[in-house]
Amino acid sequence: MTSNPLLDATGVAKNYGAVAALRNASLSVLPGEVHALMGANGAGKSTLVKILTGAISANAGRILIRGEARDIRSPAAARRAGLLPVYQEPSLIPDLDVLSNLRLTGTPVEPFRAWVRELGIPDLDIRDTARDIPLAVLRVLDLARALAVEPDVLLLDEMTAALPANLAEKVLEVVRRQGDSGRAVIFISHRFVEISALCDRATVLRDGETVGVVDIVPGVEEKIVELMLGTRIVKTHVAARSAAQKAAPAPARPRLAVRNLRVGTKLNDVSFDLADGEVAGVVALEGQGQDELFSALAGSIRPSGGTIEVDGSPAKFSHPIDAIRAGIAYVPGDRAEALAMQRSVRENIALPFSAALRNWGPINMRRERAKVVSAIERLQIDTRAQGEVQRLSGGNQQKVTIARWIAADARTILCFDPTRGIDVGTKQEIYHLVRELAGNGKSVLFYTSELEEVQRVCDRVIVIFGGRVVDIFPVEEADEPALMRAAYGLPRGAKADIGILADPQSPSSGTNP
Amino acid sequence: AGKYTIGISNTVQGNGWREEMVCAMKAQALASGEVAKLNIAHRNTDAAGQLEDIRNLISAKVDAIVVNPADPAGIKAGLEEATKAGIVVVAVDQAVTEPSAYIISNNQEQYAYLGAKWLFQQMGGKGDVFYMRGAAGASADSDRDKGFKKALAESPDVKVAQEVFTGWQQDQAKQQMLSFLATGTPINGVWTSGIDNVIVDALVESQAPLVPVVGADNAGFVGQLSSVKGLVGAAVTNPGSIGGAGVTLALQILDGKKPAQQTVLVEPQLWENATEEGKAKLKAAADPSLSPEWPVSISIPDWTTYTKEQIVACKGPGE
Amino acid sequence: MSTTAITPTPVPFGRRVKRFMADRPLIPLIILLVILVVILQILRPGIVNERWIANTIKFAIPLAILAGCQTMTMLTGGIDLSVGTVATMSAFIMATQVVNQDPAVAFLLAMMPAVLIGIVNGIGVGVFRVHPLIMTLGTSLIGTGCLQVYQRTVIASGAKIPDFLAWLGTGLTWGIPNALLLFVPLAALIVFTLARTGFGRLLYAVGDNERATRLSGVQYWQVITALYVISSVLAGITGLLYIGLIKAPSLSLAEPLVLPSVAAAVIGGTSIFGGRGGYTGTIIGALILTVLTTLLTILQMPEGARRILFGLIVLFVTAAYLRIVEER
Amino acid sequence: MSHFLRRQGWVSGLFALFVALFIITKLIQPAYGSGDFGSLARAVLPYAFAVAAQTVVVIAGGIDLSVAAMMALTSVTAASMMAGASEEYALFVVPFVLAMGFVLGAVNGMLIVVTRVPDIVVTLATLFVLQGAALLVLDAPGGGAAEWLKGLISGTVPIPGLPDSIDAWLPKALLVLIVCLCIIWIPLRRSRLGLSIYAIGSSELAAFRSGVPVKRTRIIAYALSGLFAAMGGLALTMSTGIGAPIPGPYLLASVAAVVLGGVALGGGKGGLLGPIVAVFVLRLVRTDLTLLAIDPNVTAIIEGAIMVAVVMFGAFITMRGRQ
Ligand SMILES: Nc1ncnc2c1ncn2[C@@H]1O[C@H](COP(=O)(O)OP(=O)(O)OP(=O)(O)O)[C@@H](O)[C@H]1O
Ligand SMILES: Nc1ncnc2c1ncn2[C@@H]1O[C@H](COP(=O)(O)OP(=O)(O)OP(=O)(O)O)[C@@H](O)[C@H]1O
Ligand SMILES: [Mg+2]
Ligand SMILES: [Mg+2]
Repeated sequence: MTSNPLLDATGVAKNYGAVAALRNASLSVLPGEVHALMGANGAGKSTLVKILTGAISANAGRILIRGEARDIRSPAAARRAGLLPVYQEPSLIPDLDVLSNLRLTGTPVEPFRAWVRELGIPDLDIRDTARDIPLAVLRVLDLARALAVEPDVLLLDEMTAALPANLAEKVLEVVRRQGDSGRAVIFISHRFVEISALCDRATVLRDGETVGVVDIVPGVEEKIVELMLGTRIVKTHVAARSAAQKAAPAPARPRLAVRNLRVGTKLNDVSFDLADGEVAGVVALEGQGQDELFSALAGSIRPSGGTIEVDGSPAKFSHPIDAIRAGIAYVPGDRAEALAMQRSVRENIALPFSAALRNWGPINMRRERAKVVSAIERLQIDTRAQGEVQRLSGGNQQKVTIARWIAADARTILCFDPTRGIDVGTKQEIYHLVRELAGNGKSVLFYTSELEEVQRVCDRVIVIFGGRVVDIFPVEEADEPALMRAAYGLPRGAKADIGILADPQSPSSGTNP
Repeated sequence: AGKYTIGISNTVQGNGWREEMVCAMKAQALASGEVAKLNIAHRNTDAAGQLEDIRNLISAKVDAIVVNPADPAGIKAGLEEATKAGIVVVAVDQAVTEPSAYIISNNQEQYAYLGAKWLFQQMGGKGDVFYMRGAAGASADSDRDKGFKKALAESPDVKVAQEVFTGWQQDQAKQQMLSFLATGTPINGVWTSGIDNVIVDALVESQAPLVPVVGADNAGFVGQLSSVKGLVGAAVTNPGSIGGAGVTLALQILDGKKPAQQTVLVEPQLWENATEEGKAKLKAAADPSLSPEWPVSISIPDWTTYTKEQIVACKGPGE
Repeated sequence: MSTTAITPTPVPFGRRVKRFMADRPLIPLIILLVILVVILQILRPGIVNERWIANTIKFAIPLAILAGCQTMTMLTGGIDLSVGTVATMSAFIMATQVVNQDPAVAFLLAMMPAVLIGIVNGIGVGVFRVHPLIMTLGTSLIGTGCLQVYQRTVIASGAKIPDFLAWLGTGLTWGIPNALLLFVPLAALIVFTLARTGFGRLLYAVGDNERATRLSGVQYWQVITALYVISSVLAGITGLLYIGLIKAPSLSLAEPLVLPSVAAAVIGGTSIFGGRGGYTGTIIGALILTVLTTLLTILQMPEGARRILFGLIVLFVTAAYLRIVEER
Repeated sequence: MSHFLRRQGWVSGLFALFVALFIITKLIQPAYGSGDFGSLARAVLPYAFAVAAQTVVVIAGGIDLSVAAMMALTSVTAASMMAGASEEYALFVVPFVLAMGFVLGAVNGMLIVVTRVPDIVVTLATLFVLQGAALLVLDAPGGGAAEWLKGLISGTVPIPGLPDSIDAWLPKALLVLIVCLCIIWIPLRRSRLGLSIYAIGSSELAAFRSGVPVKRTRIIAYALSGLFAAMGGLALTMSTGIGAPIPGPYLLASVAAVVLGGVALGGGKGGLLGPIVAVFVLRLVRTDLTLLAIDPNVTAIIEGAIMVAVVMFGAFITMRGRQ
């Protein structure tokens, strides 16, 4: 290609005190290109996006836009320069309705509406307050808002991580078309399927440094993984679960028996069992009641009907403490919901121990240290910034939320999309961990928005649609097309065209020079 | 039994002097037998808030309003409206600028002058005085300042070593006194604007020389004047019972007995413990059974008719 | 736009000092305290003597305990504006009840409103989720009203300061204030509670992210109710100590300490938004405010100018401190 | 949507409460008439401005402890400038004092932005500074006010075409209040600036990322607060004819009324109408307590209890709504 880069950043560095988030990052994006930005958790992708869009300022580095040096000091300035980000966290004002949010940013309303429809949300009321809108929809609105002003460079930070498959698919379609009109997209994702379906080139970051720029061609995944992880990990894909690891035949009495559970209007009728030593997957499109299911099992909200039995005896949870006493722990999908961000890793892991009144007294520091350290080691948490959890990267934060319950030795763990926005290396660690827990006789309920994870982790899959269980598969039958069909509420065996995700092997659109 | 409804407006709450004033009003209303009901607006507020209270009292159709003004000029409009509505208005403790209002007041300027003059005499007409004022910006404080300055002008050899505002707060005054004593600056006398017993405490605690102290006739201080060895001092009366006098005046006017002048001043007295005569007065006045923040002069001859039991019970008609 | 070499350059001395202090946030506070004392000594040579130090400590202690109440409540993102009223109530009740009652009975009576107000605050904030500012303001209004009604019933009884309280509040032993006998263990207890007990952990965690604590099984209302009761009881104890120091019960005795107690906690580095801070800083904050008050009293200038100076210094100190500590 | 309804519901509930109180007042004192309503409006005036000043910053996610001190300073400034001066001079004094409030408020905001000290601490410090400044302007209550200025809030407005019996219920003070608040609030509410104020109160990070100039908006919010406080200060001078350097009870009252009016401490939610209605309710409660000749020591208990009870009730409703 002959054209000059639209955006060219070199030598970007950013320090947070002793932690170097970025050391020497560079990124060059051509017009008409969808450019992947890849890297393990904590590699510095989000930091780079924030610097490029003026949300934080760099300690060093040079940024050229269309060959001109620009000093971007605020998101408003970035917007004027034609750079529009969708950050990893939603950035609509929670207490304003959608319309006011548009007016605030000077976004034209009609194009916005058109994009929202195009992105697969037909019935948005723009008078709704942002706070009342589900996370996945908010992400899409963020994207539509960015698209509506037709930016030169669109920066998408893990745009699809929190999206259910149907919405993710629409997003990918739209993003791919952006490249066609001469604009550029910087696309951050941990999902190789998306990268290969969408991107032309990829810049790989490792520990805050750009370690390579590669063209996306079939089979390049291996190379990217190698670049991303360096020598950190053996370069193999996760081996499928071995037969030996499989759960022993289910005992007579299930650990958890859910019967006809109902919550408000979202969850209508859900029944299933969970046995000791078993990992049961939950698959659902966005907003099919899975949030309510997990919240009810965790004691966060009260069910409006049905029963929950723990070890054969009926249980009523009116506060998470009741569930925790019954040995049921909940790892929410949103890390910000689970962590005291200004406190240390240690305090966050030990938090459940202090909850009960009888543990309000003096803490046995030695005992606590032993417990916490063993949990940290088991999950290989990077503790360089352990003084405050907010300084950890997303992946490490996620590990802390799980470590807490490993330290507390919970018998049943409810994991809600625990690998959301996590790099491949960390993902594998989490898969291993979950299997190991099951091997030790614990039970895990595992909601995931990435269908391929089902094969790797679960023994069975529960598919929910419209607040009801539509199917329960053994894992052998749960290949992605089958799951996808069930998730859309289609009967087993029906054929349907469900877009690019059904066939991840299809050739990617970007052919490179 | 009585026929009148009297409204009362006061803007400082939680201070012993004002509490005594309100109790004196109640006791006098009860003792007079002429009052059917008291309508008391008694809270911490400013002139604008007092205007609100006065107007509420007008709405309540009282026959007379006895008011301790937050400010002499600031409530003029309200008092004028009250007079127009046929309500008798009596201001106690401080003057007001509204010409139609009657005033029965302690003479604040004289209060300060009397005490300061005596103090400077005790100091032999020379030396340094610690001048502990009230709350900055309060009108009673600026009136007293006038009196103090007048006495100071008459004793040119007396110097103000330090001037502080106690805000009429005991803890602040005590801390100021202790800090000042710790500087080792010599002083020959202390003039306080009624925050007195803590000052004596501070002198005693820090084992500083007991210089003459002038305060008000609060029960605590009056007791100290007789009991603390080596303390020379004087209490200047500033009776809270002036409130009872205000009720009496209002009732007289309602009964058609208007006073000769609009303004009646109650002159302060000085009780010192330097002479035998003064000591006798102090002994007669001392009343350890009262709350130490209450002035001991709980009645004003000719103006109040209640008994000590009545004012201490602090009950108005119908309670 | 600059391109800087990424090679690690030696950290300049100024930054090193700053970082050193940022890791030990107490040091800049102590330095500031020393500077204020030195200024005082320069303005009035000889003032800084044993007696002055004892006086300063005596007045700083009640402030420091009330600031402790603020520190703990602020850690959870709250504030307790009722401490002034509670302290006043217990002081006033003690002084009036001890006239006719056994001191132990009077003590129990004096602590009763403290516990009661603490419980009401705790339930309001913890169960009904009323904003702490409003809740504690409301209970302090109610408390003041009750105290005024109570006051009228005891006008005739007079008041007395129990000898023990006077000894504790004003007495010195070998030049050291007796109040330290109460304060040192109390402060140690607060510091220990915050750092090394489950309850202390929960205060920080609740202030940081309440939802997270809930998911970890923490029952918010329990923590908050316990917190406000403890805060009120501390305030009640402060009232008793304070009446021993001032020796004159009045209906607004401890009210003037409320805003300074908030200021002391903030100057000491506790975040008003919760989750961050500690008690040692608060103690030094209280000392700084007390010395500052003396300093301003000593200065011969109009009252207005003095207040302006006080406000500016509080602002400057907090700002400078934040600058130093947040340098990371 | 539900949130919107809830907020409007709260304001209408307050309004219903006001009407109920009004009827009760009529029952207690059948002679309570338009003149008394005028008194109520005049009593409301300084509180209403104080509450408006507080509301703006609370919506922007802050709090302003210097409201009452600002009122005192602007009041003494106005009073001392007008003392002994001609009637026309006041035409200059009013804009001058308003500008002064605006600028001092902006200084508050700048200090918060520049020092990064929490707003509650900065405004606590400026509370002392402004109080001190007020004492330097006038060390005791005093000064004066132009007659026309005082006349501005007394009496009623004769509106042609309306019968006198209705005119009588339109006290000038009420109109002054409505005009002053509406001139600023309504255009603000509709502007991008107004949205920005709500935005920074709701989520500072999100606002920044949406391109809102966070610092500038915060400064403007405090400046507006200063402007409203200056109006409050002028209202004090207008009603009393003097200036008093010691602040009145407006700080705590403003915070209480803001919360009663349905504005969340923490920011981003609520409007101005609720707090203003809350002020009317609180003032009318005081009138009723006076009319009933309730023991004054008990009134403090009642006022505190009302505040706690109403807010608890609101909290209770929201809790029910959540389930
Ligand atoms: N505010 C901060 N203070 C201190 N350190 C930070 C801060 N923000 C990020 N970091 C650190 O910077 C590094 C890069 O973080 P960044 O969020 O850019 O990673 P990322 O590549 O986006 O990771 P992920 O895939 O998990 O989102 C991490 O080590 C993180 O701990
Ligand atoms: N603060 C803490 N941090 C980490 N681990 C802890 C902590 N407190 C306790 N533990 C560990 O958690 C487990 C359960 O804790 P818990 O305090 O409930 O102990 P317990 O055996 O039930 O003791 P007790 O009945 O005496 O309270 C124990 O194995 C203990 O070692
Ligand atoms: Mg990231
Ligand atoms: Mg990250």
